Amino acid sequence: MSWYYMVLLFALIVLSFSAVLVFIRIIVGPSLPDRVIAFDLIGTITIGMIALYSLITGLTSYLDAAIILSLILFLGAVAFAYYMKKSHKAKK
Amino acid sequence: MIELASAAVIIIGVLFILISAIGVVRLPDFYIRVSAITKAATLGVACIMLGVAIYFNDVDVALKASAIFVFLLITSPIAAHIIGRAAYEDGVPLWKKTAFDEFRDFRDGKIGNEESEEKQNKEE
Amino acid sequence: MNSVILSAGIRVLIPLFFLFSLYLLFRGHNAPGGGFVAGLVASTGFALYAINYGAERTRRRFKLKPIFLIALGLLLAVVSGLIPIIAGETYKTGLWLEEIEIPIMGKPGTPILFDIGVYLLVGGTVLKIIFSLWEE
Amino acid sequence: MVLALYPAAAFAWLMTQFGSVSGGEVISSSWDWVPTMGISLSFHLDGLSMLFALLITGIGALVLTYAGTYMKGMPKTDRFFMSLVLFMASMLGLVLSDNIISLFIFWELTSFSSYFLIGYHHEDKESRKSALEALLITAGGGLALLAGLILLGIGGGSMEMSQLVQRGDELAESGLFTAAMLLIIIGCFTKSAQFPFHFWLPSAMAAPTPVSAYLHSATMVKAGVYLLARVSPVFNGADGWHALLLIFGGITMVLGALIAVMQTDLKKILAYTTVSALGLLVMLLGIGTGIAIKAAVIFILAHALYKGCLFLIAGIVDHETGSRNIRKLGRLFKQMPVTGTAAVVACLSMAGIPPLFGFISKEYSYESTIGMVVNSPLTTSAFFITGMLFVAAAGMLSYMVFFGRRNKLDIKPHEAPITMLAGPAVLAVLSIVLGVFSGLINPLLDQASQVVFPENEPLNLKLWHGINTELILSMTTLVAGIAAFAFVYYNPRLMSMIEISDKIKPSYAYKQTMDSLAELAKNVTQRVQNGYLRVYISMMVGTFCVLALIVLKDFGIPNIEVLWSDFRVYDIVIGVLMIVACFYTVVAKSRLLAIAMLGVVGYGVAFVFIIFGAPDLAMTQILIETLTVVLFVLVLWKLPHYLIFDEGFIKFRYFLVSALFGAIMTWIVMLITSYPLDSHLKTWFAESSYPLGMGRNVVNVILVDFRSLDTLGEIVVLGIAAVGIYGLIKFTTEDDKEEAI
Amino acid sequence: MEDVLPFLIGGLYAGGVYLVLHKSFVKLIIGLIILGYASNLMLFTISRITRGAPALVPEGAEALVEPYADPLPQALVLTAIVIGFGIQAFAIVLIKVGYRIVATDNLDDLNTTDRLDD
Amino acid sequence: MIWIIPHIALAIILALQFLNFMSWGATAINLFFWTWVIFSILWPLSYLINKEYGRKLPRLINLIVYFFKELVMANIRVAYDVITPTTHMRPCIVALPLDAKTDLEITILANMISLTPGTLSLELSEDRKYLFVHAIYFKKMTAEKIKEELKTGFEKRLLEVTR
Amino acid sequence: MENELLLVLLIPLLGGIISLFFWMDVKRQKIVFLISTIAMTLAAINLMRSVLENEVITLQSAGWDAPFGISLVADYLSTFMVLLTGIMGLAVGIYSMGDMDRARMRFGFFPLMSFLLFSVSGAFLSGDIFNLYVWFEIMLISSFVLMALGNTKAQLEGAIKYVTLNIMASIFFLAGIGVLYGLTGTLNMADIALRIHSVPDEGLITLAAVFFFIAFGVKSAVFPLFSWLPASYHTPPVAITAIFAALLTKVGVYAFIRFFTLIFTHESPFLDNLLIFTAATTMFIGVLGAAAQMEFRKILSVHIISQIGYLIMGLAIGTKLAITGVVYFIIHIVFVKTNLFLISGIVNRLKGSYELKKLGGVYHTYPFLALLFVISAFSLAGFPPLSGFWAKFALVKAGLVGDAYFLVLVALATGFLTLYSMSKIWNEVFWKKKPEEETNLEIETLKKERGVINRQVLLPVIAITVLSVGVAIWAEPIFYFAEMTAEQLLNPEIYIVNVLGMAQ
Ligand code: NA
Ligand code: NA
Repeated sequence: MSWYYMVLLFALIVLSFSAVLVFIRIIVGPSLPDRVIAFDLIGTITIGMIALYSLITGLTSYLDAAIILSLILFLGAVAFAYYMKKSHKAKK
Repeated sequence: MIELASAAVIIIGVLFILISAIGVVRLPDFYIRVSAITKAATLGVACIMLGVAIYFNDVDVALKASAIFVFLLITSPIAAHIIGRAAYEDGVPLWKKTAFDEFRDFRDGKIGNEESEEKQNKEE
Repeated sequence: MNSVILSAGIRVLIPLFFLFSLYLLFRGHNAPGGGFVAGLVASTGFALYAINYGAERTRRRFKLKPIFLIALGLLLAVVSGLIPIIAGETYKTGLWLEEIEIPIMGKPGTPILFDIGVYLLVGGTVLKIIFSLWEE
Repeated sequence: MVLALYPAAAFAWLMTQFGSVSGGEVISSSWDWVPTMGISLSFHLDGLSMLFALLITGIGALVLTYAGTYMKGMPKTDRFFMSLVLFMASMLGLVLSDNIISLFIFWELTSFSSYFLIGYHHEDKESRKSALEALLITAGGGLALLAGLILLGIGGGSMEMSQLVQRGDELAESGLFTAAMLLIIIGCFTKSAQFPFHFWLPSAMAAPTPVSAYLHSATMVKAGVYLLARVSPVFNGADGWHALLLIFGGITMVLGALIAVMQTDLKKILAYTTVSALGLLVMLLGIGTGIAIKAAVIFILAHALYKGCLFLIAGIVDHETGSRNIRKLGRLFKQMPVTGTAAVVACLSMAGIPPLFGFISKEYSYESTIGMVVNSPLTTSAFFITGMLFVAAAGMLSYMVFFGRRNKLDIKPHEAPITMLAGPAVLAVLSIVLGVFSGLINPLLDQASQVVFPENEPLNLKLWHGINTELILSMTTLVAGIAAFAFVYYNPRLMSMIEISDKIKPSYAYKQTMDSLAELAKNVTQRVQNGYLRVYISMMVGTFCVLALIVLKDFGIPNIEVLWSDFRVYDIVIGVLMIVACFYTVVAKSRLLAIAMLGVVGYGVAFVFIIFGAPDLAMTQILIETLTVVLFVLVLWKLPHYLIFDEGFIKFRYFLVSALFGAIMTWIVMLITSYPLDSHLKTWFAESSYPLGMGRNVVNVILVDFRSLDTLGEIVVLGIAAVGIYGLIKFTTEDDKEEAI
Repeated sequence: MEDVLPFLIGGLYAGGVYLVLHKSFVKLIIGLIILGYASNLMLFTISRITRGAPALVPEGAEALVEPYADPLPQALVLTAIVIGFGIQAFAIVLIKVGYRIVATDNLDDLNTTDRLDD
Repeated sequence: MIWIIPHIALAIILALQFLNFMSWGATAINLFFWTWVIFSILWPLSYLINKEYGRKLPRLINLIVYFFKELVMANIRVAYDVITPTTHMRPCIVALPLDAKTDLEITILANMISLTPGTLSLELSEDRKYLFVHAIYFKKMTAEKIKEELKTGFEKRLLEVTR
Repeated sequence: MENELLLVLLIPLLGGIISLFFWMDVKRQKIVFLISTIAMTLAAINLMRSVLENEVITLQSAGWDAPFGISLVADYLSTFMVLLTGIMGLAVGIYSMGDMDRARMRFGFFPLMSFLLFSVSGAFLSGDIFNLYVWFEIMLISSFVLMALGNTKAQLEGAIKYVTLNIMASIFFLAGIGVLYGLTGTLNMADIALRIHSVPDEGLITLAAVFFFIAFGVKSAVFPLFSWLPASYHTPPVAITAIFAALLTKVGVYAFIRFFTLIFTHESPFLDNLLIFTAATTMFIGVLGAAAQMEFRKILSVHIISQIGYLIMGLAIGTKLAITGVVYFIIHIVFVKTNLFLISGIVNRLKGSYELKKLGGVYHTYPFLALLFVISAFSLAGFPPLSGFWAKFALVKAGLVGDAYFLVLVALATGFLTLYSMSKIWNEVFWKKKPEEETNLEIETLKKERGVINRQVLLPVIAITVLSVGVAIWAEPIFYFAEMTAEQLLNPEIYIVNVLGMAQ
């Protein structure tokens, strides 16, 4: 267990607690956009965690998953925006 | 040496993310959270990626890390914009301490007309 | 969605999605990736396009019919298995061009062809679903 | 009419064999049908078969001739005759079969074809009901019979009756003997309308008269008697055999006769006397002595002759006068002399008056009861009462219709055409001829009784036995019968006076049974299939939980050895996060929150895959997760908001089921992973992926090469899903809306 | 995580079933998806798991060296995920169209087809 | 500007491939150095084709540096505010009049504004004359000042590159 | 030899794919479907011929030896089921060409049918548990789509239940695969059969069996897992119901037979009792359901359940005779039940309803149709000498020989109630006078709207009737084959040796 490993582990733990914090926002809301943004942030944090994990294990192939996540996260936000727009119109 | 550099960058990145997570919980309204926070996480991830690239010291990894960075750089502001816009349209309220809202003014027809008048005046 | 910002972003992103999907497709045999993931990534790009511009315009822009992609993908997947039969092997036995080594992809062979079939089909499927749902 | 030639030809052929069979020969032929199941089409013509076969073809020819005229002008006669001929053939097959299963096949075919015959007037509700009643009862009995026959076959080690008869002892030792006997008796009782199954027969009078004449005089209903006689050698002497036949036969006999004299409808009188006659036959078989068997064989013939004749006459009367009510009919003899004569002859035979054949049978019956060791007074008096009532019924059928009071008919009756008269006339003449020249038929009846009772002494039929107990009893019966007739004749309201309460009638029981069956079906179905999806789901999950718990109770809960070196904070945090997210998908009041939570769970799963070395899975999971959320979002905005129900107890119950299910799954995972696993596939894939599969990503090599068939299937699923979604969204019945997608 | 996973799986199963037992269309489908996760994770876990060692043959090597994750369950789970996606996508749309046509938001109202009509 | 980004990207990729080919590690310094080398080889070549490049490169670098500086600074400001219990922020929405005209210009501008903590591009007016920006840290600043800062900071530098 | 096996799967798959290329082009799709299904049937006959010579034919997919790749195995049972699949696909396909509305055909009815046939055959031939799961899923998704295609209210209602409950079943299936792999470390059925003996505790095998019991129990609709069937089977167009009735539940039963004769062969009183209980309750509650219904097609659909009970009964008894009976029973119900559904469809074409109350007078007007119905209905009720009798006979005999008296009792009672349900249909639809309100005018309009009985509709019904009568009259060869099948199933060594290539 090198000090570097400990740092990474620590970083990973910090990230997972960050995820918990953001998670609280998803639960609390109050509005849908709040949740969407928080959700997006959780995705971003996951990217960071995957990167750290690939450092911990020394396996770079995990980064591919992170790439995909970074590409696709945004789709969720766009879809939610689409939803809000549609349901807003429908309400009118 | 490499490890030290990598660790430093990563710690910075992680802290950025932690701060944005705290911000997401603490900050008062949606717009502030979006404008202040989510980008911080992007920067945090960018730092972590830098740390990864430094540590592995490998072309493939550097490419991947920069790809993640570039993708986030392109997508996250768009996501923020698109959600913020939808939120505003949907009537998500602004914080009570918000100073002014020129968008609302614009919609009410106050701003756009003034400006165009001014411009017209100048041209004349 | 009628957003200039989103539209411009998408125009930049689509080639990225597409290139990245091809990368995933061809290196899938040697690293994480493969036809399925690649197909999803590619079609996600077009899904984005469809969200922004509506399915109608996307369909016009995107010349191939998704159902054709689906059928073609399936056909390719099946045919990749039939080629070995012509060569006197069992169905779907992998045939490889052993002497050739292509960067990223490695050796070309019928399993890669199969993966391309998967790629096409997945792309077609997601597009078909998205197009069907969008106009509602 | 032309159809009548078939049975006539068969009859003629049988007559050519008459001599040899009467001489004790057995003609048989066999054809393997389903040897794997031990079933052959084997036929066996012995005395008993010959007797029945002759009746079937002979009366069959007469009835077909008769029906040709009778049915003229009625609708769909082609279908009618088809059923009738089918019936005839199956009846013939039944009595000729040696293989018990082929016998059963013909047995069921008679039920089947008689269903269509009885239901001929199917647009009439009563007719449909009667046909159904007959079908359900005989086929229900058929089920019992099938089981009984198979048991018999298993016990005896053969499916051939001729073999089984010789293996009575072997059979008696097998444990299945009593069960087989009971089941066969039930089958025969239903077919031969024994109490308490007798009621279908009178209802079956809804059939056209030729059908009644044929089915209820000589054929269908006698099938049960035939089979009982056939198996008699096997069961004779067995516990319960005699008692059952005696008791049920006796009840049927007396009850049938009693009800018969209370009827006013010609066909109903005939039906109930038939029931009674069948009871008599069963009773005789139950007595089971040599003489009783002789009596039975004789009575079968006698009854067939006079009852067939009387049914046909009832048909003529109905056809010519438009009525079958004996209170309305009367003094028809003048207009219908031939019919009347035939009727009188048949009735005299029925009443057992010499020199008619019926007399001989009655003599033998009395002889057999007197010869009985046990219970003879009781049986004798039962015979006496029945005989008396038969005389009364005979009087009702002949005197009240053709003589007696003036009729109250609207039309003027006249004699029937010759084709219709031929049948009754021939049968009446036979009653006389066989009575007087009983020697003609003696050898056949002798053989028949030998079949049923192999040790039987030779039969010697004659009219005059001298003055003995039997004769005295016969005469007393006659006198008492005439008195009874007079009583009935002068008391028209007798029927309503002795009306049996509806509730104790077996037909009421039948109706109740069918009703309660329908009720049961409805209740059970409504309970099991109540339309609530969640009930179905909880049934499935509940079943699993119960079964799994039964199996799991033998295992302890495996120990969890927490290795602190393996303990990672972020693991726990992520696990807890996923559980909490899952919890929130459950409790969320907003569906979008639920979906966001679902996304969190999904990313969590992806991270688990990352941790445990499955980057491909993680990538796929992430992509799919996002796409699912997108799909949801695209679809959701049209969907309703969450329904929140407070259902207190139900909610709690469902919670319990879910929690139990989750706990069981946890248990199972822990249990199985606590054992070591040696997967030789794992090693093989690890070693072969690169050299053989040309790929370094083993998972991908498995997907596109080693197990590419799975992947092919997987993409087919996706393609179909796409087509299906397109169909769901875009489906339209309008042609011009075709879209080129 | 090795010790946490069974509980995680159990929790997901329980949550999924509880959701599926609700009357709401949306909860039904979310429940099915969660059950899908649960069974994928179960298949993955019960085939034994290895931490941090993907089944990727390193450059230059001919075969994997222990420890490495069993690639077979991974392939199976991948197939199951994809199939699950196809079927879930269909189910989601089915529920949407069903909601539109059946015009109820309460699953308990969907009881006309299999009840006895009297 | 759109013409320049591919060049830089190309330079990076070529540098990476080169490092890979030489089996040298892609450390940041290596990468930076070789990218610079390759870019300076590419540059004169492209200069022969398009003379604008020479004029625009410094401006681009100026933009990027400014952007990253803003990014970091703003991040620190926000971080401080988040961590400390008191908050100094007062948000507002300003209508930023645009000189940027093309889709690309507007998009890049809007994205840079969004990426900078403390500001968020909410909406573009339909006539594309205004970008409505949600901004925080409104102390003594007026709306005009914020607009001024955005216009001279991001927009001016951006337009210098693209035009 | 291997390619003979391959053809059976490849032909319907290619048929489906080509149909997809002709999307919305109904005419071509019809032709493609017809050609491919005929070819598939011929291929199945050819495969049968080959299997009769070689006992077991194994195709190691992609040329990887078992247990590393995926084995497709054609033994007597699976080949025979594939042959039935081809025949029924052809018959129902032709029927649907005359009956199905154009809209449904345009939205992919024929390719979906092809994929359904493909997946059903695949499920029969698969020799690998996970591969079987994949086939099940293809089958499910294509049946989901066929079930919902047309978007009527009832269809969607039914489909929602059908889809949900079947997805639940798949979840159990997948978990069960996990448990088996977790115990044996292999997926190939033959290999599992070998390795399952080294599982440390037989209770664990029983535990795995519970998962598969639920999974296959739902697919084959046994009590208390059948709820999806009465909820949905009567909602789509009748051709779809008919093909579902013919094939889908049989796949579940097939899987039951395969797993319980090959893999779960250990001594387990618990499993034995479970099967007996299931068989009895399924038979009886299924037929009660049929007796309670008042709609032509509902009676038939619900009645499927009770027949599944008979099949499970044979499996529960488990002797050679019983399995022989099961095999024969499968042929019988596939022919007869499908035919009854098709006839109900014709009646609906003629009268515009499935409700018993609204129907009547068919015997009067269409005696030939009535004859066809009578043959099938009484065969179903077990009347000799029709096929139902032989099926019942074999099972009852097996039960009596095997001392399963309780099951025999239930089976006979079920037979009685079957007769009751069938005669109810006969009475109400055929014998009863046509209802007053149905005037001649209405008949004329009906004829115009629906067309009368056309050739495509009648031909398959006649053909299946002839087949079902044929298997009754020439029962011997069928029983002979069924006995061979039973023998093969009860001696899995042949299967194992052939699949694992230990023959050499
Ligand atoms: Na009858
Ligand atoms: Na029967």
